[in-house]
Amino acid sequence: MNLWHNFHYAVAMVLFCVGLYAVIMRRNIIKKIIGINIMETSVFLFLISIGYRKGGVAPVHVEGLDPSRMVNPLPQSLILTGIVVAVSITALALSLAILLYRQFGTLDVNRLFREEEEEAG
Amino acid sequence: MPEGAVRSVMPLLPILFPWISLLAIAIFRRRALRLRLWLCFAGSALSFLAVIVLLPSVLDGKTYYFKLASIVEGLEISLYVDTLGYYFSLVLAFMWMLCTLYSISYIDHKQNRYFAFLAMCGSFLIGAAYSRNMFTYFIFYEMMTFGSYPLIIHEETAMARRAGYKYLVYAIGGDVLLFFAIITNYFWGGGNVNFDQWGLPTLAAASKAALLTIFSSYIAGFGVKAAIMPLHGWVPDAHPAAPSPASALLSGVILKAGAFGIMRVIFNLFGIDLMKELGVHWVVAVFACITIVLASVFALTQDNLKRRLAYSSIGQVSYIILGLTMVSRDGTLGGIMQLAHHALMKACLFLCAGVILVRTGKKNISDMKGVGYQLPVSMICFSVCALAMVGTPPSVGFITKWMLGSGAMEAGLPVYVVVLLVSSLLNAAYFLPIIYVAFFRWEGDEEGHHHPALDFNSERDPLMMVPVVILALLVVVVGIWVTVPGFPLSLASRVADLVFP
Amino acid sequence: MKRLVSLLFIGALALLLLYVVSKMPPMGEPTNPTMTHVVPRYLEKSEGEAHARNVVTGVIINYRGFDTLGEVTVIYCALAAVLAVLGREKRGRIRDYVELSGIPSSVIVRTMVALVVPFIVLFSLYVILHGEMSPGGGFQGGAVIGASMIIFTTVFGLHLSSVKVPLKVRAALEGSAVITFFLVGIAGILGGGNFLAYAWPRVSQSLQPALVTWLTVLVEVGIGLGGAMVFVSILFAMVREEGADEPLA
Amino acid sequence: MSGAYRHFPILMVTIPFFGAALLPFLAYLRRKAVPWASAFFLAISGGLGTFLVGKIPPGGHLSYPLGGWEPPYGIELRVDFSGYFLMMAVAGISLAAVIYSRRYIEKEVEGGRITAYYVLFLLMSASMMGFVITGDVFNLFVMMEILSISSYALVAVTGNRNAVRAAFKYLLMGAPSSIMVLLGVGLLYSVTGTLNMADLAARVGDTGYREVLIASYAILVLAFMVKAAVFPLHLWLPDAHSIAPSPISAMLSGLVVAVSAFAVARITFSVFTVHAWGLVGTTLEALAVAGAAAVLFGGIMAIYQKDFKMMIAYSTISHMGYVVLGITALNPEGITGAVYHILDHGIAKACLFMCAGNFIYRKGFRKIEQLKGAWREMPWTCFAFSLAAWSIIGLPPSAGFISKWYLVYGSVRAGKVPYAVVLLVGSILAAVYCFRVVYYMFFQPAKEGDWGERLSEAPASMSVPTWALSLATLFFGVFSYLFLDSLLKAAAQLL
Amino acid sequence: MEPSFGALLNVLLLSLLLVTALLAVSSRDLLASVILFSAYSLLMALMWQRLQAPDLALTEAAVGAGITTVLFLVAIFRTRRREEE
Repeated sequence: MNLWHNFHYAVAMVLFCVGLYAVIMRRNIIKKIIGINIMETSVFLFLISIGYRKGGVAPVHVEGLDPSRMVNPLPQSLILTGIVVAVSITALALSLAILLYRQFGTLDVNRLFREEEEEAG
Repeated sequence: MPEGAVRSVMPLLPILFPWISLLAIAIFRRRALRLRLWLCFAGSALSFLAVIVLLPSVLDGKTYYFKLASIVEGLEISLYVDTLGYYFSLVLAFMWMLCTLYSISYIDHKQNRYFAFLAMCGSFLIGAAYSRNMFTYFIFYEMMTFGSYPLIIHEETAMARRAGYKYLVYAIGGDVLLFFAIITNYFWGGGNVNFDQWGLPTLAAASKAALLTIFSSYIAGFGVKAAIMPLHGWVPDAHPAAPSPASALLSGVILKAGAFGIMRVIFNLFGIDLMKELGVHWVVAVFACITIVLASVFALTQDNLKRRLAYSSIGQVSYIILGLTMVSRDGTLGGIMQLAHHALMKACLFLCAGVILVRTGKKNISDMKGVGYQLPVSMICFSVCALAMVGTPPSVGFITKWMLGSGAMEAGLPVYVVVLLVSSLLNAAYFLPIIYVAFFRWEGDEEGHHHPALDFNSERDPLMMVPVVILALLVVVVGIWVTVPGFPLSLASRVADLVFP
Repeated sequence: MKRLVSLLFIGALALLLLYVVSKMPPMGEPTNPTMTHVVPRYLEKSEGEAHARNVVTGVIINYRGFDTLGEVTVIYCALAAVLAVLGREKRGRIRDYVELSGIPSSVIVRTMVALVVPFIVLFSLYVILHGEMSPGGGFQGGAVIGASMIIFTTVFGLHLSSVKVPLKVRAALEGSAVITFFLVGIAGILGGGNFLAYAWPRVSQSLQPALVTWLTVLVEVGIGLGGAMVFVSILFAMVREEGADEPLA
Repeated sequence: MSGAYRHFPILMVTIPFFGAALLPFLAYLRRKAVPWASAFFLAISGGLGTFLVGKIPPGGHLSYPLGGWEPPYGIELRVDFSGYFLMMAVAGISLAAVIYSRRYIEKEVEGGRITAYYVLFLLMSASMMGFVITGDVFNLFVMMEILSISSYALVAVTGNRNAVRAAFKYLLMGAPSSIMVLLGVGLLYSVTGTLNMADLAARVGDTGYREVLIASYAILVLAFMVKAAVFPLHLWLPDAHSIAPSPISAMLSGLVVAVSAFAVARITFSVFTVHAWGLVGTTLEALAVAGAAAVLFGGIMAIYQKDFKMMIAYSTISHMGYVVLGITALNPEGITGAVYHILDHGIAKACLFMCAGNFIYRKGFRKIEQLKGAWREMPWTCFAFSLAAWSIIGLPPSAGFISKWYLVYGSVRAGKVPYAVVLLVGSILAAVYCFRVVYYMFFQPAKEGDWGERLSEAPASMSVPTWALSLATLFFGVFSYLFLDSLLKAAAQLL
Repeated sequence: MEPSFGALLNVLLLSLLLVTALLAVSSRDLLASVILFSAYSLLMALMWQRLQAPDLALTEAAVGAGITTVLFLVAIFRTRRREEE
């Protein structure tokens, strides 16, 4: 049973679900976007924890440091890309939110999509 | 490449010639109507010529092969002229030429659309006849199916639209079944659906359930086109709705494409032996018998002439199916011959119906009193063909029925003879009243007026009369000089010899 | 009902994920597959091969350079996306009738910001250029520049910012990250290697370390400039109100 | 493997990136040149691709280690024949769509956003090319993100309120699925320690962490199902695809969802190879059921649509089901069918959307009812529509027939006859919804005032791409034999 | 993991992360959510520093806590601050 040992992972997964909860259940668009961000950072946390090594040090070469003590640099470089992706999606989503508000005067998805049904019907 | 075949472009020519029509239409568009239509006819005539030049060598037993494309190993689009395919192509190219000729003066609006699709369908049908394998056959067959849709709804009346819709529904259903059949056949037949041999040896290894699936899907798929009951629903609507030459082709050729497909399945894919072993041919035969009898009964109740003829076609095409599933040499021979014979008779009947419609505007039989005096030539031709349908000697109809009867006896199943006899009686029952109404009734006959004088004025249009007369003559001539090389018997007996060595 | 189903779904997903976590290799053990397979080479050889003391930078710029090309393309794409959604100002400046923060900025704040911003920019330059030795790098530096511009904008308003960083400059520099990266990649091909090869086979062995270092710096600078401009442009696009463009004076 | 051509795949991907980065500056100098420049960059990209004809060994692949770092250490491009085939499809269809865009976009998109439109368009096409040939799972994620972000924005580019709403819906489903891809990649990495597909394939077999692998596969498939709009997760598609500007609908429907479906194949065959199928069987079966449901659901919904772009969009859902069924058949024929279907569905769907765009451009019509008698005014568009519909239904000799043949054959060979039947029913449904439109166009009299007698075709820069695509459906049907052998070999290689 | 000061700190950080995330998601005041999210990002940056990822910590502090937060704030000022009923 590695669950207690892997509590970093576990917290990351729980955060993932918290984010998903916000995306699915919260009606406000900004909340949904925050949810997306939480999901993203939780996955980053998960990946970085995977790269962690007990008693490790940051992967920067310094005189007299044994490379085998360093933590895994690969997830870190992946996450750097991931962060950029996250901020890009956030920027786009917020722009869309601004535009939606301009056009519909609401940020509540229920109202947005209720109106859609009315238009269709 | 099939064994002993000659690689040659000859099979390609009759497929390409009809496209002259499309070229002509594309070039002239709305100008030079007569020239345009004559060019369309030239296309079909050249196509027929290209078919007929092959006759001597096919009678010698030569086969031709031409590869269009090879999709992957074992699956190619290629043409192959064997006796059976040649036989079908000869019939249909001939019919196509005559009907195109007839259409020139019959079709009076939207000629471009009509002739373009007419030519395309002809080309595809010849391609289907010359297909080397089921895959190629399906491709041509499918294109032909959808290409004939504009022919059916040409008049664009509400009835034609409904008929076209029904046609499409049936056709798509049938084609999907067929597609499924071909794929399963390809899979269980070891990646081979070629017509080179008389029965795929690889197919025999498949399980019985698989074989049954394949066989029944094939029969049902082609059965839609061949109008085996209960899959005939589109026929009685499509025929009256379409212009007469198109109905002639529907009955004479397009229905036969289904029957021809069944021939290919039984002869070339399964082979007679495997079909016998499978032991379901009698089920198909029973369906065919039911169709033969019921269609004739339905025909009796129709007042619309073309509708009656349509039901008659449904019954007559099932003769072919019956002949094939008798599993006897004479039965097979009869079935194959019926393909050509029925085409001659029924096309003539429909073209006559077209003449009546154009000249008198009458559609229903009850209105046709005295038509025989207004249109003597057409009605004589009509009567000749009607009698031939009943099976009166000397005519092609008699030959077919004789052969089928003999086949039934050979197979030891006299019950089929009874079916044939009942059907002949019913045929007589629905054809003779037409002749009676046309010649022995006239306006005012009950008041004792003398019959009107014969009037040849309405039949001056040679474009319409020539095909009618040629077909009626052939019905008799072929019935008398049966054994002339090139007439159906010569080719059909070659096929039968190959199937029953 | 719908809520209940969603909640159940999320709960079930959480339980499943926790179950998976319990089956995962224990965190931090040196024997994990992640520690033994590809990584040792990065750790041991990056200094010699990628000429970066910071292994993360080595991996980002060198070993997995194409990911980073993708990364800068993503951020560039985000800019294009924001502009496609919100539109961009016309040539000229953005009129300033939008007060971004509700707080009236005092003289102290103004002076402080005016004093601090140059230092932030300087710091970010350090972050960019020092990326191969210490934590940091092009993107981080770019982000810091972007943040400094944001502070400037909040205090001095959009109008002045759009004068300081005019459209002309941004339009030219937004793509600089992608362009630099692409050109460096092409140079790799011309230098006889594959796309994005830094150590050109056609160059003699002795020059290669310097080459790699300089190319890395070049790429970092490109990323930094491009990233900063992209952030500034995104911010301008989002802050700008519709029709708030001032024609070119 | 030597020679300059081995650099071409990466150049095909990066040259449009580069072009996209140049566009804003170009727009600053000379705005009129932007559409031409984008077409130029895509044409170079496609032109480079044509040099690769015959260079990819059938049944093998071209491996290109980026930066010269040999595979598991660096990123590898892995161009096998199916990847190359799809890359060329992307290049060709994108080129047609970008040419089509010039006139169409002028009308629908406000001037200041046109540059952004083309930038996004280039990024979208190029990232799709990268997406299909990359040999690294994280790189797959990066390419997918470029693709997704540009797609979200392109849906909203008109600024029309419905469009913005549709784009947001798309983003709301797309972004979590992207994150799930990253999560799946992370799980995969945690038990194998590598990101390279070939290396992963070698290592997934003998790792002891079954549950983690199953979870990662399921998560990846689920995420790509959202992107590919496979049935229960399709909710975003109809709105997004029908409201987007027509060339974008063409790209989204024809390519974007299809390459996402291809990613499922990539994950299944290049990462979890035959050896690991014991792990992923259940997921695959669930996927197949979803695919079958998609075929039927999409087809039936398409029949009931009144708006023709909506109808085409639902048809896409149905066809993604085809692709999924091809992949889950797990045999070379099924995969070949799926890949070929991605191509021919892409061409035909793009053509359909362009025809729809022509009607919208000329008349502003969106309802199927309004197409009655359309052929009098726009005969060529109507003919192109019919040809493309022919391929969508899968009638010979169009390309759709070939792929349908392989899909059904693949299902039969896998012993999954019910799925074969579903595929056939799907084509019946396709026939129903396509014929309705074709019937209205050609055989129904026009409603008063809808259509006149005078010919008014769309401008040449729109008609020509439309026609080119509709003829391409025929070309790839008639000349399918040029590609199928290699595709089959490539597929057999995957297994 | 044996109970040590480091582990305890990690647990504390992680629980704070959970708390801030839940608060950010559940608060009805969007501005409060955003600020909480900013705090969450900062905590995340700290956590990553604890996991020996200084590059990422720097990035997250600049991008997650900085730029993303500002973008959220801009969006809120452009729209409305309170969630609708």
